Amino acid sequence: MPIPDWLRVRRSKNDSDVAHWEKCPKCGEVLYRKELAENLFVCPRCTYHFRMHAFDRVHMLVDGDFVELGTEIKPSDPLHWIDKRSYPEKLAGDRAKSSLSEGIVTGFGAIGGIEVALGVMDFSFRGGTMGTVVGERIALLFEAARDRAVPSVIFTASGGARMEEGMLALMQMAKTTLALERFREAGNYAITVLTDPTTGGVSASFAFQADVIIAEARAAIGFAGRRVIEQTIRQKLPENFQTAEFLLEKGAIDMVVARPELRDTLVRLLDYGVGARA
Amino acid sequence: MPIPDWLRVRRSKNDSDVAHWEKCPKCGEVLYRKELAENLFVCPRCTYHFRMHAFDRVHMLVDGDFVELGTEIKPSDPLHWIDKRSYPEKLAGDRAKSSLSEGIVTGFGAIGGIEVALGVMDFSFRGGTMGTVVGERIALLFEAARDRAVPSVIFTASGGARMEEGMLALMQMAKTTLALERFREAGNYAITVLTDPTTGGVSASFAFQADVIIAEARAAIGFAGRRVIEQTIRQKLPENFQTAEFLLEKGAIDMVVARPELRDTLVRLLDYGVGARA
Amino acid sequence: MNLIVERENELLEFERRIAELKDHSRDQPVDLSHEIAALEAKYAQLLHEIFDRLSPWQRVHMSRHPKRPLGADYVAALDVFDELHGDRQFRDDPSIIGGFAKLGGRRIVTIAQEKGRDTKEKVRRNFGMPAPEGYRKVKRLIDLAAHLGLSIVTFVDTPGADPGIGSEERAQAEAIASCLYALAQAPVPIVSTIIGEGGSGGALALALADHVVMLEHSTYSVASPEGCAAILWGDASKAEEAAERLRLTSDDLRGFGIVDEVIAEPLGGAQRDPAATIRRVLDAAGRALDRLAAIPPRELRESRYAKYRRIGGWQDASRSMTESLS
Amino acid sequence: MNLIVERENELLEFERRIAELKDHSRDQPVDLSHEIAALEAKYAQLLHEIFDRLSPWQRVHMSRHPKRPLGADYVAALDVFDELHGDRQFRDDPSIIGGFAKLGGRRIVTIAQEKGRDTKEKVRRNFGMPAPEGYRKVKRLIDLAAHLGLSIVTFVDTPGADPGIGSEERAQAEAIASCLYALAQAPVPIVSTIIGEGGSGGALALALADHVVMLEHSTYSVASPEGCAAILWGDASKAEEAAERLRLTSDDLRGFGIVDEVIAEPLGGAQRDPAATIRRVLDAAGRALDRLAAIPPRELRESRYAKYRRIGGWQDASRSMTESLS
Ligand SMILES: [Zn+2]
Ligand SMILES: [Zn+2]
Repeated sequence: MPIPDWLRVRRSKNDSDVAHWEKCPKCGEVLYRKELAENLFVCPRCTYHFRMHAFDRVHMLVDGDFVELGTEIKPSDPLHWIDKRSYPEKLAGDRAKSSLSEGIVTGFGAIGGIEVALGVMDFSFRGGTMGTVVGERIALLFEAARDRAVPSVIFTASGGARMEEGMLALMQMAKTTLALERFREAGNYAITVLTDPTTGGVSASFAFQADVIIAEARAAIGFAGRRVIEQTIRQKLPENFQTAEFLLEKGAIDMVVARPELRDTLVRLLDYGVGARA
Repeated sequence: MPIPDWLRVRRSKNDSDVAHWEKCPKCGEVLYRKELAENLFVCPRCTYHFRMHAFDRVHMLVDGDFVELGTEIKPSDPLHWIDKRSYPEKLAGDRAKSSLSEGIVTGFGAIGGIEVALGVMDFSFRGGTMGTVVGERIALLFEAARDRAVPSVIFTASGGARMEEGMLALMQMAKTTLALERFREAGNYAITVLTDPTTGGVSASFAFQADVIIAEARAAIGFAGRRVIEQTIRQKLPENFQTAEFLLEKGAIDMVVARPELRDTLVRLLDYGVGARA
Repeated sequence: MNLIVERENELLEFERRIAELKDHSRDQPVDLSHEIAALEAKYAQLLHEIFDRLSPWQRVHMSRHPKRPLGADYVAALDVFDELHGDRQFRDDPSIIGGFAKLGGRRIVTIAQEKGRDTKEKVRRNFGMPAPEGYRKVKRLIDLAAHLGLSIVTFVDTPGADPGIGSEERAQAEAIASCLYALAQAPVPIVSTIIGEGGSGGALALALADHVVMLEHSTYSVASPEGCAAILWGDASKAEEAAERLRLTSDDLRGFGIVDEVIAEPLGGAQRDPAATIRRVLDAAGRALDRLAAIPPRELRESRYAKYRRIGGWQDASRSMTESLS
Repeated sequence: MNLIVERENELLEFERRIAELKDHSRDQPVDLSHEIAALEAKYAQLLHEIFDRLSPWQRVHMSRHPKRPLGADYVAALDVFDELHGDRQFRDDPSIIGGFAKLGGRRIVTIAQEKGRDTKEKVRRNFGMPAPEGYRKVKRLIDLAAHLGLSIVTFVDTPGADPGIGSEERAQAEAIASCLYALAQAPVPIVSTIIGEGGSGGALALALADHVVMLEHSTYSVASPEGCAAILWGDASKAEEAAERLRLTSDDLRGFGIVDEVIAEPLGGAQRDPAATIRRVLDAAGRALDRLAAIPPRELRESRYAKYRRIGGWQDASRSMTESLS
């Protein structure tokens, strides 16, 4: 089969056009990008988890080839949106800086030998907001996964619904939930991996109705954004509020996993679903 | 058809062998038993709800005839129990004072023209505790109701599982829940009416898994008994703790109904289920 | 200050003057009929001036009008209503009113968001912002309707889901998601009516439906104009512009296929004739139920799925065309 | 003070003296083999004296023995264990440990009650008394197993459900009932093991099963002997008599058909050889799963229903006979 898009993308990303150094926002350590990538974008000094590029995630997870799905679904500008910039400008900018066609990459691949329908959202594209393309790609993924009777694994990273697409974006909450419901009703197994940050319309739809919900260490997760809450209650929130660890204590999620253990954990969890539709 | 047992019972109960006067435990008013009965055993002065005899309940609820079920199921003494008195002595005593064969009366009748499977527990028989007879009669009721595709209405009044029957009594929690599950799975409609008091193994099994759960005004409802809790936390509990009104606020029940409105409320609620298995 | 109420005050001024003149002419022989007629003409003109073409921003204010009929008013107008309380687990949330009801002789389960009218009620109802236990009550009632085969009619009017600490601690996201999931599953007809503010996900949790009815001057938005302006313009005062951009009006949404039916309001808004407005909404819901009741559950769920599946605004390169928006 | 621990101290005294003599005989030429043999004989005799025939009351203490293997010990002995947390709504209850696991190569969902070993853990685990959120975690895991078609294995060890104010406020009764309902519904094999204290409804919530395994010296009772004595005798000191009456031992319950299989413990109790005891329990569970896995879901639920349907102790006048108890 042809070289998957994401490989091509990775090549270009490893070129000199990409900054060679990154500074850890937590401990300030200056890290050589190549080594950081080899360390799964976890700071070797303080274990800070950098946000990851969707294709780096795919690369970190799938055994061999990844067959991408839904690439033909591309954003338009249904509301002819403009605020400080026009929506098309924003999209063009995000495409350039992220080398992604939209906020989620979906497709099929094997993780530890188990074929899965994989979706990975990328915060660097419109803050991972869910617009009609993200919603459509997720729906297509669940439908294809249902046809093939394979489990779904979706990595979320999202600021919520995409305002530049207005109510059409909000409706993706309904669409993705309907697709998940139909997928699960057929006896399939859905896993959500909440990564930093996941809020709003994504956490409040398909993400929190999966069979198993895991979160990456220290990821910020919730419904309302931290700022909104602080404005509402007019007081500062505790440091750990809305962290993965906080949610675990509150019973909202199944487990918190540090990135280095993430792939192996997924392989183990996926294995329990092997008999699901047998 | 023959005069139903409970009518016969009521006759005898209206005889002179029954006290003619009752004192309201709340306001102290002395009430003529006959008028009290006509007032549904609600104190005309302070609206205190007296605990009711199972057959008085049946009488207050059913339109015409009530066909009793499960009368052939009678208590034995599987554990050969004896504490201060032997279990058979206690049973004999309760039979005499309550003119009931056991802690629940079950059967079929119409309420406001709608046929229902009706179960009424009576606190005056072993504190309404659920032993093997109560469990068996409830299971038989759900099974018969399932066969006839009619809704169930069960009035609970119980101190929990009957200790004199040990684990055989506890197992009735499982049996009644299994029977309810099978009844509901067939598309039927289950209503529970919690009356004073309902705790332990009855509240923690079939009672709290009904489609609609209503409680009589000021009824004490909970899992653990008030005394047990006070001993555990070593402090007095607030007056309204575990009252029907408290549970309503806590979201545990659908509504609180004063006895004079109870029958009409049931008729209205039952009507919504008329199409259930159509 | 509510923009609509401001304009209504101008009208009140006219009404006062017209009334005065009429009194006057009664007491004295002088004929003021001309002046009165003139004033009434100006009044009617102004009325149309103000209300014939409301801007999105004005509609936002209309949807928040202090006298606009609220969820409880609609529920009270149903033939019968038997309220059911609670989530069975934590607390009964007064911002959600739900239970059994009858509409046009049909047995239904109804669920409404209620903001509260006076200050005391507003506080008790948390201004119509449900907490997780509120959404869990909603889910429970949806499941109850599904079990008994009853149609569901909802009334949507909320600034949004409650954004408090406690709500986050009790998994607000999970609670809202569970409502969407239950509505996706329910094999019974679902009709939702947007009667005031349709505040984002907190509104959608009651509005994933086979038929969505929206009042002319209600709004339904991915975010409040104020919030959107603060985030995208970094300037909350840009709310009016945001309101324009968000396409949150009934005609916009009808065009997108998100709303299936728009109900006209009296000139000046629902609050000018609440009874008639409520009646119209209930009649529309009743008509929709009549139609949906005839559809077998399997097909009903299929078409519900297909309806939302279609809603979009992307390009499908493979089909080299843009998905139509209606 | 735990009655069993008291008797164990007598044994420790012997063990100490035997050890002394052995040291002694090593240092000096004197031959103490006779004395040692004699002591060892007495030791063995005492061991049997104490443990051969334990009274119900002694078994109650054995089931609460401070060194008795706990739920977490059994879970740790499974081939694999991946813990899943939370009720998705309110709080993760540490008194319930649950998740995916493997037993004899078979994929399962396991759920255990955990009392905690040291004081700090005891407090964190609330002494093995689950709150409503604990039972809601149980229900969620049962539903997960049902959805994925995984067998369920539970480990029961609790003094009872938490009787605190908060637990009543969050509807403890509903939470326990929801577990029973979920177990009644689950179309997958369910094996429950009573490994310590089977405390009334709080234990049954994890023990409505196709196959119930019970350790020889575990207890499973409608009420704690202390509680029963306080209520029926009005005198908590009558606990020992209550323990006799309640028929809470493994042999009693096997006789009633409430327990399907009893696992022998080492002489002196499970704490004398935890590894072997745990192994025996897990093997029994594994054997049961092998048998149950062959039964089609529909039949499985039928026989589960029939099994509990039979359990009783009433007279059926129409059949003029007493229902057999096993
Ligand atoms: Zn660092
Ligand atoms: Zn009184």
